[in-house]
Amino acid sequence: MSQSDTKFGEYGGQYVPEALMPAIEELTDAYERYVLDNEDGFMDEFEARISDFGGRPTPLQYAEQLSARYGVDVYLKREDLLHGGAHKLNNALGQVLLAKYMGKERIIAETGAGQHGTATAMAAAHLDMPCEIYMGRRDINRQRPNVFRMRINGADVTPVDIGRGTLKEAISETMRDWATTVETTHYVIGSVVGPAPFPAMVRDFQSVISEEIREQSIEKLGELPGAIIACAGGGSNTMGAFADFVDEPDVSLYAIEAGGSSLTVDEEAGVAPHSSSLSTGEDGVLHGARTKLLQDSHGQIMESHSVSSGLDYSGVGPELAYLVDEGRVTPVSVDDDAALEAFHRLSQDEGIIPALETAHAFGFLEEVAGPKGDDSVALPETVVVNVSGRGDKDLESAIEETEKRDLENAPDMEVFE
Amino acid sequence: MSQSDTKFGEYGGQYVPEALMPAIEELTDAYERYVLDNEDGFMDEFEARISDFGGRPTPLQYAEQLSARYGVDVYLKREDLLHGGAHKLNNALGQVLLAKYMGKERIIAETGAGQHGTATAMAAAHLDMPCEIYMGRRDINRQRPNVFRMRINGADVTPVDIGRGTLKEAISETMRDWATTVETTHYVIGSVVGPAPFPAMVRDFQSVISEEIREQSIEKLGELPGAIIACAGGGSNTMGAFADFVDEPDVSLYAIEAGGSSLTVDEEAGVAPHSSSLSTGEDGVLHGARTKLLQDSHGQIMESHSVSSGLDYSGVGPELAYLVDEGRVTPVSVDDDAALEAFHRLSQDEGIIPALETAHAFGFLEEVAGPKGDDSVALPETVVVNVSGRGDKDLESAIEETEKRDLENAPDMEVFE
Amino acid sequence: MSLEDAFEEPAFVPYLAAGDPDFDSSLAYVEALARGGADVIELGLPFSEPIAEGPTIQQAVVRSLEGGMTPERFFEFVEALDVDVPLVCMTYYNLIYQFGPEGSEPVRPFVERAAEVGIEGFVVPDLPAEEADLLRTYCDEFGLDLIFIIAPTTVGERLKRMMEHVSGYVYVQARLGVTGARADISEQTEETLARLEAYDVPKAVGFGISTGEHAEEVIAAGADGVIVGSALVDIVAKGHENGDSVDATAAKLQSLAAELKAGALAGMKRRPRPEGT
Amino acid sequence: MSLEDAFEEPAFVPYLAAGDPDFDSSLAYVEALARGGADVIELGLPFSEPIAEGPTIQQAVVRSLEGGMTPERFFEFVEALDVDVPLVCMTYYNLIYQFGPEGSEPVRPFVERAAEVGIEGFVVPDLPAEEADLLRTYCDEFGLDLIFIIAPTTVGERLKRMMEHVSGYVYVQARLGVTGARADISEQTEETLARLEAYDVPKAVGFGISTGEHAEEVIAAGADGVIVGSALVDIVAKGHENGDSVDATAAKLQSLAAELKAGALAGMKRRPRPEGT
Ligand SMILES: Cc1ncc(COP(=O)(O)O)c(C=O)c1O
Ligand SMILES: Cc1ncc(COP(=O)(O)O)c(C=O)c1O
Repeated sequence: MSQSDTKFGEYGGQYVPEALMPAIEELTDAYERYVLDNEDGFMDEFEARISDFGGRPTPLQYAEQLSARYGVDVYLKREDLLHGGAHKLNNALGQVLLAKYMGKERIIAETGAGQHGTATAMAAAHLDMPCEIYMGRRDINRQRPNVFRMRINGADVTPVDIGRGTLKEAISETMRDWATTVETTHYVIGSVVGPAPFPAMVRDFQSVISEEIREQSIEKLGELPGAIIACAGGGSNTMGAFADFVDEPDVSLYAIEAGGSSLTVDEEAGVAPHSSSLSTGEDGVLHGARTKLLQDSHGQIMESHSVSSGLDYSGVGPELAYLVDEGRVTPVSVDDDAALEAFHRLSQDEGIIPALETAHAFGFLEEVAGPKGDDSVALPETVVVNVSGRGDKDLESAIEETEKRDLENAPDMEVFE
Repeated sequence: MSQSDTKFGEYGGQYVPEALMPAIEELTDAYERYVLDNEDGFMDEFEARISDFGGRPTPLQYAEQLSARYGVDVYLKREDLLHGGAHKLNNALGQVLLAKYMGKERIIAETGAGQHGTATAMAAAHLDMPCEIYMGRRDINRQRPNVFRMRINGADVTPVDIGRGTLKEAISETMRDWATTVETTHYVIGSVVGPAPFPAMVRDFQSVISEEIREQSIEKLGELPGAIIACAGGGSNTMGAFADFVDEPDVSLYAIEAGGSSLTVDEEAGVAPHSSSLSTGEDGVLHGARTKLLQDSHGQIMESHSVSSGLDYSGVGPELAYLVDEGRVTPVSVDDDAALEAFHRLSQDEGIIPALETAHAFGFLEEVAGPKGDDSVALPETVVVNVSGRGDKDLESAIEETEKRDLENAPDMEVFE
Repeated sequence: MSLEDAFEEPAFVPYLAAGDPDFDSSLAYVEALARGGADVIELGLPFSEPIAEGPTIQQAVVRSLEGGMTPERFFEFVEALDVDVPLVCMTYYNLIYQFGPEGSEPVRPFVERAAEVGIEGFVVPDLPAEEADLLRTYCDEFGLDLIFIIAPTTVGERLKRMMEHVSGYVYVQARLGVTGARADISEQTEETLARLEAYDVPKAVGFGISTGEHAEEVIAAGADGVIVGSALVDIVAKGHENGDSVDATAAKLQSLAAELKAGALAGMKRRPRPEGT
Repeated sequence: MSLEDAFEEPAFVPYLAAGDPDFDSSLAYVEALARGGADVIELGLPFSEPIAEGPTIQQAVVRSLEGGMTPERFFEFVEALDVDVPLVCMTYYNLIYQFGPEGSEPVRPFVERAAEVGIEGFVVPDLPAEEADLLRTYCDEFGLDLIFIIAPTTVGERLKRMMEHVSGYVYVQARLGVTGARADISEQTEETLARLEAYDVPKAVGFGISTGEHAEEVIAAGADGVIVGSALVDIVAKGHENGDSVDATAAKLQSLAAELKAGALAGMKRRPRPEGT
């Protein structure tokens, strides 16, 4: 991989400690040989495992009630049905398998909401690799079920007590572990972020989503869909759903970010009450890559916020930042309230409880095409929404957040005594 | 359906209040027309929906670590990947769709652990039908996540305060609702139990499992597997996994029941500390069918027990009772300890956290072929275990039950402060 | 006296769960009903899964079972009863099916023992005509009646088929649903009675009747008898909860029984006289 | 004095986070290090995501940021410092990248301002040679050194390529991992020094050195200097926690500095004398 291959326009690169550079070169080499060139049949094995263990292909389902509501044909790409409950396994399984091909003996990963951590723990158990997951103390205490899952899958979960104890700190801490153990250990990063080759590699493992969407659309519709809509935290389900369509100018691509409670920033407190780095962030360097970031005027990284912990990140994948600058991808912010409302709508109208992350993508539909929609965007006749994950992990927090609000479609929970 | 069609040998039948009989005749007629004869393309629509909405086909996965451990090829039928997390949706979606074809306006169902209730709530939301789920008060309080899921999917959840407040009471109460509302309402029963035509109809909706196993085995192995292993509560995943092989004498069929804490019964207290109705139960009539039951010497139904609430039922499907009497199905009891141990093994070795119900089926493998196995059963070269559901619903209780015991492979949870 | 004979004048058919809340009190309560004017008594043998009962009778079942009721105790109860009205045993099929020594053929021992203690018939809510062959065979052998429930949903061919097998009386279910006292009389009752008009067998209406007024209306509408359960069980339950004396509760039962019987008789008077008499 | 000149005799290179725990105390601490014998001082400009630091320096970063440290305050800090040793700024790339008025080209304003206040070089832990072109351009323009870290994993071709671009000194990372005081000296240090022997540039070893004895050994093994961070930051942290006076903490820093410098000098004496002298 030549130097220029590490970049997407000006974004990307490899801003990491020197100690990691040899590992990153080794990884780049492995990525090129195994993933890009299918050496030793790596990709064949990956595809077999992600089918049999992961449950691919996932369906492309026609959503009857939403289609009626929005007056366009809405299709759902059902990544929520993947083993573990989210698209995360595509990447985790790919990387753990790659680590095995590279002769690594140990897996580490960071996790925020715990989805990437559980996917990595599952993949590591499946492939018989020891695994350690770093997770902020706060996240551990608010994401109990996922911590249980990781431990039950045999992974070590190491609390990160530094800072606010959330995803940002967990990533930093995992990088520190990697800097110590790099010779034997592979760091399975959880989204299309970090130093090259991670953003491209994670995208490639996730791009099975868009390859399937293409095939299934042609089979079901006889043509490509008019738009793909996906929520964006780091952006891995987004890039996975977009990858195969980036060069299809007639397919609109919408990346839906967390608007949190507001887009107004409290610079004094170092906190952005949202996670809209594509729409509002500025060019900077974080966790190994140049990208769009939430930062204060001095360049310190700001804490982000979202009702969905999986979107609660101050950065975003460099390729997405690039595609937004190029005008190829349209970023849209959807706030906490709209996401919760969409969470309940999909659950009640389609019988699918989405992850709160995913709910943002549906919030976008309601905002532009719902009965009170602002019509700012004219939707094409057919749209595909990527259902990046299921909401089982979010039940308690969705209820709690719903109770704080006055949502029209909130169910009540009076059955408990 | 002639009278004799309602029976499996001497088991089965229609022991229900007269008020329900016309509805049962109507249902029988609908079952024959739509399900058996595919009238109006019912089965085509069912198959399309269970694929797109449900995520069929589910994979048949080779289990590397278990195969190595047991010295036979172990394949996993991944019903845990079905939407909702268990095989239950096959039946729930089929019945809700049938209710729609029958012109019913409302769905009711009972639930114990909440798996059938959530599957029914999802199917009803998907098909835009109002839905009410009866659930014992005790079960409501110990299965919070599933109650959340049902409510979030828009179903009403009605607590049953009578008796011990578990599944048995919930079924009785749902039958009472049905007796009142039978003209407009369909009762979606959750397993291969109840009056005819339910046991046959539920089996038929579930038999997609065995049809897929057959196809996938031939594709992967070039032949049928030597044995199918499935856990049995009411027996719907069991019958679903067996159906297509009942007439294949070379395929052994194992129904694994909950052995609970012991097979010794406290008749005085009316409690069986297990749920092994196939192995230990006696012929009787419960919830509309003649079958094998846990009952005292007077014929009063005994409370059952299992660490897995989905197996915690005093009866069992009449067809299974019949096949056991015929010698076609071998029933085996696996106790709570062995199930928990198997739960952890599958999680750690294969990266799949099974439902506690499902774990019983794996406990059987360990008991006959594990390092300390008793060798009582000689396993054939290839076995398929039906992974009837995922364990997300069981995390808290699995941890709690694990902590009470001294299991070799128990993970500890010291990460929480 | 046969069951049919009990319906010569409008009959009052009370139900109580035997042994609710205990053996001896329950004997006193059943006898109070007889004194109050019962023409037939339906005695419940409690089953742990009473799927056709509403909350009132479910609780009675729980009390009776906790009081130690078993099928054999039930027969002893019947033997100990000092009443001069025909008795019908109301129970669920599994208890009938299980009764008898290990290895005996099912059902027959129960019917035999019932006949022995003087039971005249059975009502088995979870045994529709389709599954009743075995029980009917033994009822015939021992000369007992098998009473079927006719629901509001029992119509057309099905109704015809069932009426061919009826003996004793038919239990006309007043409305869809489960047992339980209600404040009104259902339209469904009249429709069902109309459907049954042509059949020459006593029709006793149950499900929801609780007062003399109800009873009067039902009989006026053409029924030959009223079956009353939950309203009576309610009195037992309240007496038990309040710690009232057995005599006090028995007196209340007798008084409601008398009211219901009087209502039934009054209903007869309101019937349009058959033409030509 | 240029950075290279500072290594004529075995050099002691301390690190502190500027502004830890507050502006004025931190000035006193840095000056104490100079009095203790520092030959070069690495001054940390804290970044919110210090991915190369262990817990000790992470906490220093938090204290400094909470004390109001910003890049501009950092430059004021350097201006306010009264020391006579070369200063190196150690920070993360995003702060360098963001500095300057809205719309200005990135990186140049930071380097310009650093040069203005007298900074002589940079260590940027998250900027490997591959990404350093821009920063190097401006360093060249303003005459600053860009110091690279050589890790135990930096070998072969990669090492050669990097050494072509080195200026000032090389920061030899003693072991894999992050910063933090440790009780032993790593074998990896000797191996790395051996690999670097052929290159004629001062080699300063850091990561884990905490005592005069360590310093002595490292220099004896062939290093030209020792870099010490966490052991010093520890003193600041403890003083802060215990509420010690600034003078007391400064005295401790000066004393550890003197010990480390003495150790470095002692290490020189243990070196095998070059043959033929
Ligand atoms: C279900 C789901 N969707 C989306 C995301 C956001 O990640 P990404 O933007 O990388 O897809 C997460 C992260 O945890 C997730 O769990
Ligand atoms: C995952 C799972 N497996 C098995 C069962 C037992 O039901 P059945 O025997 O009908 O398959 C249940 C019931 O809730 C279940 O949830």
